[in-house]
Amino acid sequence: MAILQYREALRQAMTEEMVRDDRVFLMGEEVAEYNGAYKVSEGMLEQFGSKRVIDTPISESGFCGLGVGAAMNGLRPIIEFMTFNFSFVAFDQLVNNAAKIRYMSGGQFTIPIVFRGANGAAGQLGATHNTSTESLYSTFPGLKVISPSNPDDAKGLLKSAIRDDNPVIFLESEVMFGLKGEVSDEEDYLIPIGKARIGRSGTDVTIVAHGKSYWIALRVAERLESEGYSAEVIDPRTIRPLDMDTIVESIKKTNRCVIIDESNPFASISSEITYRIQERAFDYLDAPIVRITSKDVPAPYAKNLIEYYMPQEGEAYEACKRVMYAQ
Amino acid sequence: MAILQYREALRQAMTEEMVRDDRVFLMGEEVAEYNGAYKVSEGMLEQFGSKRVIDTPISESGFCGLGVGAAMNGLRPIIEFMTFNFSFVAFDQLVNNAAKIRYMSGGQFTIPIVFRGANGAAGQLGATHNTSTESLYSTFPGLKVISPSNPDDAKGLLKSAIRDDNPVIFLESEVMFGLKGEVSDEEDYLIPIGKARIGRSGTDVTIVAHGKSYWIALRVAERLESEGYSAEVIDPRTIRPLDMDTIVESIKKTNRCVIIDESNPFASISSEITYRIQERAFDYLDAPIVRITSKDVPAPYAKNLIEYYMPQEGEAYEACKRVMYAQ
Amino acid sequence: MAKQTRKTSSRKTPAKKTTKRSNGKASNSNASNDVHEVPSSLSVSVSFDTYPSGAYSHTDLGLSEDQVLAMYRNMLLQRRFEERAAQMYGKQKIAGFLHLYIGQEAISTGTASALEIGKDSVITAYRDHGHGLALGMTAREGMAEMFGKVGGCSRGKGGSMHFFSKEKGLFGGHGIVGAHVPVGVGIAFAHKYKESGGVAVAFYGDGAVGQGSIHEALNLASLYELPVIMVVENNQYAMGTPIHRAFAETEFASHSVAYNMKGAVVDGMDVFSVYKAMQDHVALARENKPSLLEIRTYRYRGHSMSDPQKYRTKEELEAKKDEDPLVRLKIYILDNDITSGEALDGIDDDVKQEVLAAVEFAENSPAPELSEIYDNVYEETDYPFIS
Amino acid sequence: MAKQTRKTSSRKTPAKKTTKRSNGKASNSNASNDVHEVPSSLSVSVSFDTYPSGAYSHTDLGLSEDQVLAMYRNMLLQRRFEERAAQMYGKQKIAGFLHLYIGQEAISTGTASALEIGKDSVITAYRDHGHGLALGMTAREGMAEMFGKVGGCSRGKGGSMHFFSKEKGLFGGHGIVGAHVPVGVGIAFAHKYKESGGVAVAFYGDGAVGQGSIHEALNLASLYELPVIMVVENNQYAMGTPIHRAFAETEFASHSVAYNMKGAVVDGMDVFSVYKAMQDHVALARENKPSLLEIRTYRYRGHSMSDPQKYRTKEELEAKKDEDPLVRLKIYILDNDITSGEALDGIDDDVKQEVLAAVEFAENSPAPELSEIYDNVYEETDYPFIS
Ligand SMILES: Cc1ncc(C[n+]2csc(CCOP(=O)(O)OP(=O)(O)O)c2C)c(N)n1
Ligand SMILES: Cc1ncc(C[n+]2csc(CCOP(=O)(O)OP(=O)(O)O)c2C)c(N)n1
Ligand SMILES: [Mg+2]
Ligand SMILES: [Mg+2]
Repeated sequence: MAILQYREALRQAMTEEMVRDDRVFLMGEEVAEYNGAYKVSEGMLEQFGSKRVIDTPISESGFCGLGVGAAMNGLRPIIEFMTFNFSFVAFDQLVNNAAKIRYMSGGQFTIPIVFRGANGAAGQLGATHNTSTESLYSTFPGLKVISPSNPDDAKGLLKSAIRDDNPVIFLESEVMFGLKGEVSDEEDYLIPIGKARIGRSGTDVTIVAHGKSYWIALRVAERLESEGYSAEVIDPRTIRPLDMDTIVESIKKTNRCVIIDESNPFASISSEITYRIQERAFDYLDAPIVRITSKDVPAPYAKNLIEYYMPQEGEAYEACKRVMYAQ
Repeated sequence: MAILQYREALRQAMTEEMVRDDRVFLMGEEVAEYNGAYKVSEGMLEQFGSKRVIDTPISESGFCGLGVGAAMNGLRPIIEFMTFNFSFVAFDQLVNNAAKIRYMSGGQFTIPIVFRGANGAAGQLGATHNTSTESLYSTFPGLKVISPSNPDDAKGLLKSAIRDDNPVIFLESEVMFGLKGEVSDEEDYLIPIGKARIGRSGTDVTIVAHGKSYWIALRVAERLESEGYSAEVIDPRTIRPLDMDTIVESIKKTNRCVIIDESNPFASISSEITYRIQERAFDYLDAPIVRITSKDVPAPYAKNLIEYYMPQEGEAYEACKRVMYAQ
Repeated sequence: MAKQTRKTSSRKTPAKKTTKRSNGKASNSNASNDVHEVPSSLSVSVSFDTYPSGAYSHTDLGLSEDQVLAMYRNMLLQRRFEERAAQMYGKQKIAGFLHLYIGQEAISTGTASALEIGKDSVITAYRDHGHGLALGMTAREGMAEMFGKVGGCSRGKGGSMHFFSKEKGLFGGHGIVGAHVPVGVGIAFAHKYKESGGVAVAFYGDGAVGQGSIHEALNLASLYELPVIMVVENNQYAMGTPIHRAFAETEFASHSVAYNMKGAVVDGMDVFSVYKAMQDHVALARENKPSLLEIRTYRYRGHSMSDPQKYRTKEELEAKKDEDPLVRLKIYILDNDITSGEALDGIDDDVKQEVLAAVEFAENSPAPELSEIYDNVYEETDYPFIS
Repeated sequence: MAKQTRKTSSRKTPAKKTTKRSNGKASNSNASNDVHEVPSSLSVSVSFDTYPSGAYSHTDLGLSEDQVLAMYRNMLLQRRFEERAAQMYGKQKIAGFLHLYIGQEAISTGTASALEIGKDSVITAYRDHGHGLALGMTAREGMAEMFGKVGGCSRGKGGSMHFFSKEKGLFGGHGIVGAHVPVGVGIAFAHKYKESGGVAVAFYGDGAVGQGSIHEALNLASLYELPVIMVVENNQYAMGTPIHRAFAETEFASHSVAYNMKGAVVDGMDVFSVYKAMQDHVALARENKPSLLEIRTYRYRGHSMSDPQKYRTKEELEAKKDEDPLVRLKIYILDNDITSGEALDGIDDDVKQEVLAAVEFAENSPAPELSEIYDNVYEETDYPFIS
């Protein structure tokens, strides 16, 4: 097992897939000569040349559409958003063109494309640079949505995403790019899309959390353990499709659930998971499902406010205690 | 009470508000000389002149941004989307500029703007022309989202939306524009934003449905009545903010809930309502909440497929029976 | 009615662009250095190729008589196909939006004639029947698609606005105005990347020029030197909006200045002018020189089936009908003794039969199974849909 | 270093655009009729006004010595304010993104000097400190904003990228590249609608030219004849991308051709050139004649605080520092005996004190109460947030 940064794991995944298949190319703002705004693609221009690692103008709608067309015509583009905040100027390209053309064409055209980049909040960046987009994109059938919480998943899932014949929204995180972790050095490491990972087994409460919220969940579980409670932590990893089997099985054991999701709450991942748990495990639930999300406001700049804005470990801890009626 | 078409009610609302306040203007594709693609604005150019009823090029991002700027600088724009399917090319303008500028400016700038037009499915129009956008826009704090199901609500809520000092997403429906109904002829008819309407009282099951799904709910309630079951039908009318008090009160009485929502299911209104019901009325629920939505696929063209795609009255009826354990 | 005469093409001079800066610096505006310094005077002069109607004979263009007749037949097929589709819409066999291409057929046919079908690619908006039929999609597949049947070119999933044919290189009809244009640029990108030798033609309407995606696409096409021809089918209206009410600059070819790209203006009522323009610009595209063509045309029918058409006068419409590309070609054929009137009538009969057979095929083709609603969303068949 | 000499402005001829169509039709491209016919030849010639550096003296421009000194002080305030901000960023008093305007100050100051503050409006991107200070926002409010304090110009909710001042007509710094430009056009729309007499200036970077929203905004501004000046602050880089790697046509003023709009090129290192250009185009805007200005400038610092700046050489940077707009103005002031070196040093001290006082103010200003997180989302205070 090598210890890699999250960004290195992503780079390995892209590099391996580009070596393996010359239809794969990387395109986006500053990905080539600048080596990536967050250095994810560092060295890739040198390795693959300017035919396959391509800088773009600031034209998200243009180059996302370009990616869709290239995918329809036999290539396998990886399109980097500097961050997913900027995907909104290309929203239509993702949710109408990438997501629906296969269907509208009766299956004639395949669109193997990955849109990737940082998603979610990243500190004192103000309201337009802190958006969680997973619930928005997951709404659209035709897309797959992935949100890895650690370097190992980042590598294995990105490789799978690049090989997938469907459009994939691959959500990374500015604040996790430097996160280090063990990464499998299996020859061709693929993690299947649509399988949750049980980060920690437990019996008293299930905590579901993806992306960087997963780390909050782990800390809460540790704190609970020190008090004698056993929390199971599930990282869905893939948001669409969502591995409900794993979640439901856990609920059947723990009978309680807390969801941590840094999205704004309305119609978010936490809402969806709740619907689907009560649909399949109604009789097993001993307490209402509680979600801990970002506050229901745009992201503020001030340090104290943005910290308060984010899902709090303390809130999640309290929520677990509450659903266990252990307060 | 006058009997008006839904489109006429909208037109009355706009006309009254434009007479009342000359800062209000209407802008969009074909709203002026063509009299509106769906004739909502018929005659308004003649009445108000080309300064206040303004045709645009096909530049949604441009004219939505223009509207935001005009609102910041003292006007009260009504921006018509020919349909909300086309709002996706302007998504960023709505969710970043309209929704967040007030916040980012510390409250200095007010953005009294209404984005209105047809939303949701409208038959054999294919995958890109049948999108329900309510869950997407409701995710964003800073926006209000309204979806009236009948001419009376359309009038009273649109007038309130135009007078509201916040950006409002006002969702109409192509297939309801011709719908006739009684409309209050109160002098200055305003319906408060954020208050659900109980369309029919009942005791055995609560059906929550907005927009045109409301009419399915009513038909299901009638059918159930003929079998001796009493369904309460709630039309939230406003999606954000959502009048949970009314819904929760109903659930406390009926102990069961079916939600009809023509959105695609993932992270939709039905997901959100479910979370919030179980949060507040967990102990009152005698059965899992069941949602009836559009199928989890892009909208197909073929007649039989698109009919099957939509939430079915039969499915909703069965769901009610199921939650009442009356099958 | 303009009589087409045999005129030798007044040889086009290639579009020239001169940028003058009085401080005598190099005029290559792409050089990175010295762009900074502000000159004491600056001006730009650009000339555009034009392809007026009546400027080309078939012999000028090296077209055989059979090819001319094939063009005629193809244009006629589009016309009759759509007339029948309109009728079927009236009978509610077809639903949703139906946008007819009638009047614009010289563009699709002239273009397809200049392409290598199977190798080259076309993408367009929702007014797409003509492009499909010109590329060789059968009337049967087209009609069945609009009937929502599995025999349709998109298995009934797309409808009138979403004709697709991978085999013929039709990358779709698309419904969001302007949004398919970057996709067209991406198709060209793949041609270049794969060194396939193919080119892409991206068609869009005059109304679409208002969309930002067009600006982005044009810049990308030129910046990356892609094998693409960007074509504004200027039928002068976007629904009810005439171009001069939507654009500050309606000379669309001149927009190419902002992209350092060749621009040209073409008369779209003369299939020979279109063919010639496409030949020239396809040749450029094969050398990775993208270009912007404005093709001027006119749609004789309403925007869609529900358009009261109050935005134009009967007189205007009648006057434009004098330029009908089908009538023009018919007269040309007769004037030049390419074939006889009876033979043309024979073609007409033949086309009618083909369209009637298409209707019959569409009627008899089965509707999709309800379970097919879940097909083609994803590549895999075991995707766990939400139920 | 270019020595500024007193030269009478070589009187600009207004930008001229000629469209030639050989069939002799009227050249007004907005006339609806006859646009259709394709001419046998077509060309466009446009000349642009240019405002080179060193072309204007303060007396040419009718500026008093006090006004010149006020400009100097204002530019210096921006410079010192940002130098201090960079230091505070190092001390982690400021977080998030911090984009410095250093090198571009002649643009903000030249513009503000040509506007009627309180009546006119400005909108810009995230590199917004200069615009705020030029319009008269205090250094205190600016610094406190970046410290995330309630004394900030946006109550600590916006940060460096989102300076707002309703009072001074600053409609914000904005973070999504290009997206604020249509907003700027809307501000101008409201000025015209209300007949306020005000104009709007919409600033954006060279990188933003790649966004479709710019295309839409330019067309709308020209089509509706709005009182707006669209300004590309061309500092030659978008992060690490030099303009020639992002645009097929880097002569940005020439993009105005596609919008039938006046275009001009301005040297942004000379505050007098900017002032003159703005005066001229503000005057046009007051007559509802929009225009597109490309102002050429250079940013001396990295894109943001984390930029290793490998995309340019030290030599390039040093060479550009010879054009420093502050140094240029200082030399001009001394050469023309507007004031003494000591007096300028006095201004420098004074500015330093102001900035230090701003830092102190920012330190002492309280952080927002946590409950304030819910303020300013909606107009009403009783909005039922999800808890
Ligand atoms: C983004 C978007 N906005 C609006 C529409 C509605 N709409 C459909 S066609 C059309 C007019 C397009 O005109 P043009 O591009 O000239 O094409 P034509 O119909 O003349 O072929 C409009 C406004 C749409 N489909 N997409
Ligand atoms: C839509 C969008 N895409 C990407 C970014 C990331 N980004 C921030 S600034 C910038 C460069 C902009 O360059 P330019 O417009 O020239 O302005 P300058 O920084 O030179 O002032 C980029 C790519 C963004 N903020 N918004
Ligand atoms: Mg048109
Ligand atoms: Mg720049």
